[in-house]
Amino acid sequence: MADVTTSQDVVTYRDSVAEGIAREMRRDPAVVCLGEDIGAAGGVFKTTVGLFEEFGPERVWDTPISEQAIVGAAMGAAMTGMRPVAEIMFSDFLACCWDYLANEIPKVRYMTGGQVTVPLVIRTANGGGLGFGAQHSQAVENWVLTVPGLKIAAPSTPADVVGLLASAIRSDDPVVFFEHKGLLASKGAPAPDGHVVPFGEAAVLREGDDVTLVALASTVPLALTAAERLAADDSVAAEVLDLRTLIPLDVAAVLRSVERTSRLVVVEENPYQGGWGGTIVSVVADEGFELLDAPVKRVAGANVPLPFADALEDQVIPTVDKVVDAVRSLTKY
Amino acid sequence: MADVTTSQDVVTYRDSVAEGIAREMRRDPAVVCLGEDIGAAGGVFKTTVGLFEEFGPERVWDTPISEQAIVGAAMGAAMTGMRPVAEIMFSDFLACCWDYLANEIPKVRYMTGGQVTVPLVIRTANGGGLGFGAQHSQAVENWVLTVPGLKIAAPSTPADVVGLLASAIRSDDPVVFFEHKGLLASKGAPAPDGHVVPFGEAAVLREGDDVTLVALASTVPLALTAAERLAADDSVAAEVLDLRTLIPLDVAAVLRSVERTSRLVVVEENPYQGGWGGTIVSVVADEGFELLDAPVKRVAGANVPLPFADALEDQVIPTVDKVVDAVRSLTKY
Amino acid sequence: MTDTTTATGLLALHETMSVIRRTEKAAHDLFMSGLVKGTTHLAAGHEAVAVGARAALRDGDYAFATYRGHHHAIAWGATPEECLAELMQRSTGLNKAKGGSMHLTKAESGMLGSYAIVGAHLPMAVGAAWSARLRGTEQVAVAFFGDGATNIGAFHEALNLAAVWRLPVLFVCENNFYMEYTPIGAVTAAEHPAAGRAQSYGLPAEVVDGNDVVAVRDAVARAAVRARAGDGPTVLEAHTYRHYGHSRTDPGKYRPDGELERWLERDPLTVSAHRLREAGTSGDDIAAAEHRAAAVVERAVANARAAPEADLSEAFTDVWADGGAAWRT
Amino acid sequence: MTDTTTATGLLALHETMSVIRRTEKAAHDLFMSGLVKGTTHLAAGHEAVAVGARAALRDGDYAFATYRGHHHAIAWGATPEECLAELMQRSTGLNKAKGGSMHLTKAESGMLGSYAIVGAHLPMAVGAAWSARLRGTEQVAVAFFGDGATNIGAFHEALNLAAVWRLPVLFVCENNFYMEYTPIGAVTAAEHPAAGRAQSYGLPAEVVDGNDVVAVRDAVARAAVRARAGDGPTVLEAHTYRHYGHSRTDPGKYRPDGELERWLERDPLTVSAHRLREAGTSGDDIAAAEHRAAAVVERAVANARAAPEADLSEAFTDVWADGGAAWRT
Ligand SMILES: Cc1ncc(C[n+]2csc(CCOP(=O)(O)OP(=O)(O)O)c2C)c(N)n1
Ligand SMILES: Cc1ncc(C[n+]2csc(CCOP(=O)(O)OP(=O)(O)O)c2C)c(N)n1
Ligand SMILES: [Mg+2]
Ligand SMILES: [Mg+2]
Repeated sequence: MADVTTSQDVVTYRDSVAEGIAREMRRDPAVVCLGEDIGAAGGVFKTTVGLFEEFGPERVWDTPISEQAIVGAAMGAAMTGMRPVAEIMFSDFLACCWDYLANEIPKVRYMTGGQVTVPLVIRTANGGGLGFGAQHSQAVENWVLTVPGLKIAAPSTPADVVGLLASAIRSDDPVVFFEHKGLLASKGAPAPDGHVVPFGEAAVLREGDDVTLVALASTVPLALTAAERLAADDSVAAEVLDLRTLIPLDVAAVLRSVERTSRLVVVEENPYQGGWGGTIVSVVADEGFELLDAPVKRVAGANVPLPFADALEDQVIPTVDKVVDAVRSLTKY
Repeated sequence: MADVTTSQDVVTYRDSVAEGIAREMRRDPAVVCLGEDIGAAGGVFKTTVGLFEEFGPERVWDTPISEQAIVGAAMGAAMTGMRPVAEIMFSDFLACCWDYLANEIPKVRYMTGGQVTVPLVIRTANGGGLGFGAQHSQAVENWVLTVPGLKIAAPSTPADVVGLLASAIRSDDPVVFFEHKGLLASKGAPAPDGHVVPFGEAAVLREGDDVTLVALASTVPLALTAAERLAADDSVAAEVLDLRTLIPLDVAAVLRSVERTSRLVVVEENPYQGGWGGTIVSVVADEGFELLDAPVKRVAGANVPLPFADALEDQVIPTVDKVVDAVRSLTKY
Repeated sequence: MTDTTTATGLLALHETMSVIRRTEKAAHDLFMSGLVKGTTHLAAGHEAVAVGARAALRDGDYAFATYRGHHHAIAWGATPEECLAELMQRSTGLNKAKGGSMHLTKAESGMLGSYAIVGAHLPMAVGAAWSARLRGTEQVAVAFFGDGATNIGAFHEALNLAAVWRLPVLFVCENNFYMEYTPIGAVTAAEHPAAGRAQSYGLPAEVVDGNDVVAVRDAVARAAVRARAGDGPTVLEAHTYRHYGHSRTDPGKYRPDGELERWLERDPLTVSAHRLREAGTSGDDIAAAEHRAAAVVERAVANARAAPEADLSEAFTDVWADGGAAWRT
Repeated sequence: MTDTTTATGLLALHETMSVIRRTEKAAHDLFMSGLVKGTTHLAAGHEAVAVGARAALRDGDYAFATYRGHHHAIAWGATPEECLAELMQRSTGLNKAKGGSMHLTKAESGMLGSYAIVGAHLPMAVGAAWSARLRGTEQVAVAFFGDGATNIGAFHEALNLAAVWRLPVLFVCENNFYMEYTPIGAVTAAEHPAAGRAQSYGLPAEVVDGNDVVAVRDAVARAAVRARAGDGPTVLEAHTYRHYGHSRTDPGKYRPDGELERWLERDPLTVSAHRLREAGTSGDDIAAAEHRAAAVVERAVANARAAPEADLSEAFTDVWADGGAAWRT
């Protein structure tokens, strides 16, 4: 999944997580972290390394294995003046505190008629490709998309990690922040000082007139590699959009691109059934129907649990080959 | 939400739930029920009335308020020879045991290489329209659709309740069975003896050549009423499909219908973002692209939590007016 | 604040309880006549828990309640009119008619919501207490919950975390001996569903007469002192009884004969009237307080009836902190 | 079944523990050399819990384990070769290479899975016990779980339900004093994370030396007798220690100096060897058992290495009971 690296690419996605949190903790004393093994241990994915040392035990709290208490306490703290950043170790475990994500956090502001705000961030390691099996490999951003009232960020580069974390932590709305396990070791340019990436703005990472590839997090490098291969082998110019956030969703950027390319392939890691690509396709098949010259394709996870063996996992998650094949099936049109 | 009733319409949807369960309990001693207040009290929605009296406390078990234990115990029992039917009172509360629906029940067969089967049914009261507010009104069939490995049924008529329950309880696969709160009081023809409705077969409830309306559960009567109004006021002949199950999903029936009508409107109660209509639209925009003569529309829930006041709720859930308007916007094409 | 340990103070508590009782009666009648929609879970019978607890706490403290929360909303300063207007879907409702009976909230006075998923608010109260500690205030947070809530996972996680972090939080169980229609004893492996679990977390616990506003006030006061002193959480189990059924039109037929009658003898208002007379308050003074309460609730009903329906545009506000509901560009 | 109370029986237990130990060592080495992928959570040090418990139970009983479950899989009849082949993603793997280290399962002998979401399997074990009761068998179900699992909601719900229904289920906590890298005492409001919570559910509890296979066997046997007699669940807390880090390449640096060494002195294999010698077993007999174990694991490694890679078509089987994965028409 590694992107092509350059001499500028000096920081890892992993280190950028801790960096992004630290920048906000320095700015705002209301920012506090909680989660399992995030303190002295620096987190299971080493994404909170250094925070405990810099900010101490009153800002970085180790918790029991109690996902409901973690997220529920973050909610209570957010309602009363803090800006908690809660870690749920693997995104699969969001299922253990789903009530808070589905029923409590996104609804309390609305159902109290605007009496409270819940400025919190739930960070979590998302996605597959590492052979962790069915219960530790899922891309579950689509679970969160089913719930109105949550913002959703899923960066694909180290700089976006920092910039989107800044927006997330400063947001007065609750944000679920997906850090992709498969990207943690990837490198990129460091985020400049004060870097803030606003929510709801897709990045056009590569321009092209023949087909639009819409991607997120792990599928961004996939789409870029596929685009290179299509350019080289097929002389097809693919435009690659990195959505960066699912809510707010930058469908305007997608429609703008499809206006030029007339062809759309959505590349998403979550399963096809109920995957977020369905929401994008819905908007395009409605508002962009007249722009389309070919069927719309989704290269998504297969509708099966994730198998352990690497070779089996490759069968069921998006790959460069699958993206290339999907585009080829369209350019025949 | 009541459909036009005839003299044949003698049973309620509500009573059909208990009837459907009782028929299977008579057939198969391995069928047992568990849930909160389902025993002598007959269930909060009166959908288990009579079961305790007929089958006794060894077949109908009252539980504590412990959704994880209810569904987890059902899973353990299903793996060891029983066919449990677990009730989760309101579908919103699936969030309290989401780990079992997302990570355990649908995956254990696959991840053990087929060593175990999990023949269980989770029944739950779904949907809005009754003024129960943000935490007791959601249509969450789309949550379940995000999880490969679960079958999903959501009947719209009393006879389908019985027939789909028969298939659900006899299935060796786990099934989430959505009983719509807004339909409980509705009436219809009783299910004949031995009635079994197979999963994965949409019902064509009304034929028409101008537009296809795809509906499920509560939106079926909406779509039918809209179709009548369109026929009367606009001379538009709408075909109405009741999907009946989301997994397996009868997209073949949808494509067959769109082949004739060239226009598609999906009517779904869950929110637009992440709603199940996105999956249908994805398939049609891909495999049925050449059949379409107009944009594809989804009349779905608004992307907000559900408000309490009836008038506000009406603003955000699908209504006959909204369906009619959506069809009218297409027939201009 | 009124000194609630004096006879005058106690009379104020009695009056608030009377306001709650009459509001619940009004809610019931309005439900029966179709003006209150959706569902209600009335707290008549539970008044002493809410009023006693509030009396023991300070302005700035936090409360989290359940769907059976009218009494807490009123004890924390919501007016009967705001509450009834909410139930009647009026634009003047406490939650702008967007919440309903199950979600009454008066955030400006620290009553941070009523939650309808059993047990979910216990971790929130823990978080509010954590926040107080982080901000270095002396605030405490209270979670009120039912006996049935003690069997759900969030209860366990909340108590453990609060105990480990020694947070200023009070767990107040309103044990009314029933979940919906099932007696709590039939589904709970502890005689005292809340207090009997406290030692699992090394927490002090007290079982208290939940129908005696003074007993509740004193127990909560003791717990609050501990909490503010940094000695951590306390579990209180207040025994009480709901006079109506579980919700809506539930007639409560699953209750054994005579049970309700026995509890009515220890009606919190009877108990506090008795205490008032013992403290020397005259029957006239008590009657005057009752009359004031009746007048408040009558006016509330009239005003709520007369208030405008929910404003339709409200359906699309308050999703986000900017007031809007935009999910896309 | 072997009578494990005799010296011969005990030697069989020792041999199984030795097989487990060597399998874990092999898994570790194969991981380091890149042949085992994903992650592993090795149970070296925990052998006596698995082997002692299995020895006390009957064929037909059920076991549910965690991601740290190799020892249970082997104790319940999975071969080291099946296990290692699974870890090495071979088509001959115990779970056809679809599960991996965290999900070893030997359903045909009642070992109904290893679950990687902490605490999730406790309610499942309750359900298996409920099923035994419904079917009128004398089966019992055991859930093995870590100390860290005692703070999650599912633990609480499972114990309460099992207690209320008096089900034949055993809750066996392998208390190794750490969750991942955090000492359990730092996040748990009870000195005994499992046993100290039992009284919340009116359940009997026992703290047992988890490194002594005989002590574990006897405690589990006592609990199983109770369970089969209809006297309900028991909580056992077995104190033990993991020799490797939490998972994969974790060097366990968060452990205080000397802690591992102290536990190694009470290595379950040392303890059982000592017991064997006390029971009159000769050093040669013990050495022979060790050699047999070594040979089994060596052959297992060789065979697993030589086995074919996972069959790609397996990615699309076993979703449904019909063997397939079709989600649409
Ligand atoms: C997680 C969850 N499960 C079930 C329900 C349905 N329900 C609402 S109130 C209730 C009974 C609660 O009993 P208790 O906690 O004793 O409170 P009480 O109603 O007696 O005040 C139940 C089961 C719910 N709201 N949330
Ligand atoms: C619900 C959940 N939260 C967090 C994790 C991550 N995790 C895996 S193992 C572990 C520690 C478990 O500790 P314990 O229960 O003591 O078992 P041990 O690993 O010591 O055998 C954690 C936190 C998980 N798998 N599931
Ligand atoms: Mg109660
Ligand atoms: Mg441990």
